[in-house]
Amino acid sequence: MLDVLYFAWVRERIGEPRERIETEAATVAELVDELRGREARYALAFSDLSALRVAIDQELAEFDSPLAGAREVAFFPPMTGG
Amino acid sequence: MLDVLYFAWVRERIGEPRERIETEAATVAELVDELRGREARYALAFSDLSALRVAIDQELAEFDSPLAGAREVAFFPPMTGG
Amino acid sequence: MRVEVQSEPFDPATELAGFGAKGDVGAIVTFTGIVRATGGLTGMEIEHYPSMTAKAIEAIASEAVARWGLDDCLVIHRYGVLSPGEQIMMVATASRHRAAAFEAAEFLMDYLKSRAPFWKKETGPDGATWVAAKDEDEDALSRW
Amino acid sequence: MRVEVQSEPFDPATELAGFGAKGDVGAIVTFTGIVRATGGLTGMEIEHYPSMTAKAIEAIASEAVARWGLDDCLVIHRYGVLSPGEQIMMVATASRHRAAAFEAAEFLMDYLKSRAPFWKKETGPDGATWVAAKDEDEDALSRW
Repeated sequence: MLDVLYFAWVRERIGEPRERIETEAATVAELVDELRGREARYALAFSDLSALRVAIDQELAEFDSPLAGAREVAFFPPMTGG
Repeated sequence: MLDVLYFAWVRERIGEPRERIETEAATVAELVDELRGREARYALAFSDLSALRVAIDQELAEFDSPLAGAREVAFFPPMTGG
Repeated sequence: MRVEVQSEPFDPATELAGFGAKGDVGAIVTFTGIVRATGGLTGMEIEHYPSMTAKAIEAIASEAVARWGLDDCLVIHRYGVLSPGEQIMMVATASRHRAAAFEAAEFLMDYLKSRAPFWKKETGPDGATWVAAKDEDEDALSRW
Repeated sequence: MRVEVQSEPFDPATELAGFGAKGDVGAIVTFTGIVRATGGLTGMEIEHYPSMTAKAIEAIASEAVARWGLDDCLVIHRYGVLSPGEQIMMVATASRHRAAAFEAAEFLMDYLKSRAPFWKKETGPDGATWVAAKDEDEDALSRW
């Protein structure tokens, strides 16, 4: 089981801030493909990966990063702090 | 008549912070030559012009700057503000 | 080193009391970011990733401390609803020399902008919109 | 824009009250310079050229305001006898964007260092010596 979190407009498109997902995905990209296949709102949220960033267990990661051992994955747009 | 001011170690070598000088010097460099000829303490203070800066009427100037119309000339080492 | 992530306003003078008092500090640089009223902006909401935010900022601040040998480093960043004129965040750096204090503060700002998990949403005459990251913000990281 | 040349200590928080409150300011940068105790330094005396000092600083600050379109600019510089840990001077810049605020503050510091008529004399275990200007301080001006 994986906690999947969404922030900013990704959260708004998905319609919820977090969910628990049962997945066998080996990488972030495989997880994204699974999610895209679920419903239109996921396909919309993940339509352009270049506009997205991902963190695994609160550390920035890449879309080809492995998910082995991960407890939490978060998707969000490029950060705008400062 | 010209007010001539000295700061920092230039002041210490000359032995006074300011004096009024009657001079016909056309440039700062000519004034320096006049002063050097006066006494050893001036020769010492002005021995290395590359270690000195000059201001005419409170504006930074050069040693070849003309003195026409000047009321105040100041000699000092490179500044160390900040 | 101190990192604060909070919704409440902060008072820079209070936060800076005693900052850089240890060590042989010759230079303190501070940066304060303020909500602008540009284009009729009436409000800003900052979302963040609570379990990641402090950790990400601490990593950035630790790198600044190590790289520039800072004597002290402070980062405060707010989230939640803010109005124009309000302070969003501040950083402070204390060092022996001014170049290090300036560079470290700029480094912190560049990294907080693109690597700390905050997202700004602005409310203005045309409704609410997420602030887009700028290519130049990402490019700014390459100088470090 | 405000320039103060004084022998008295100053309180940065008091001096910055209301700073950058006008205009559409998004970024405030401050720099504070402090007397260090390096090498057993026990005191510092700063001499200046009273009739030139404020004028020279105002010219430098005006150039910074014009060049970076600053919304506000503050320079405070002390002279006289100071002890380790005391604040020597501060600059503050207010701008819409952070790059301008940082650059203008660094410009001010570089110019105040080499173009404002102050001379520092340090007292330490070997007596009192005039601080020598560094070539790098002069070189720093060439980047502007």
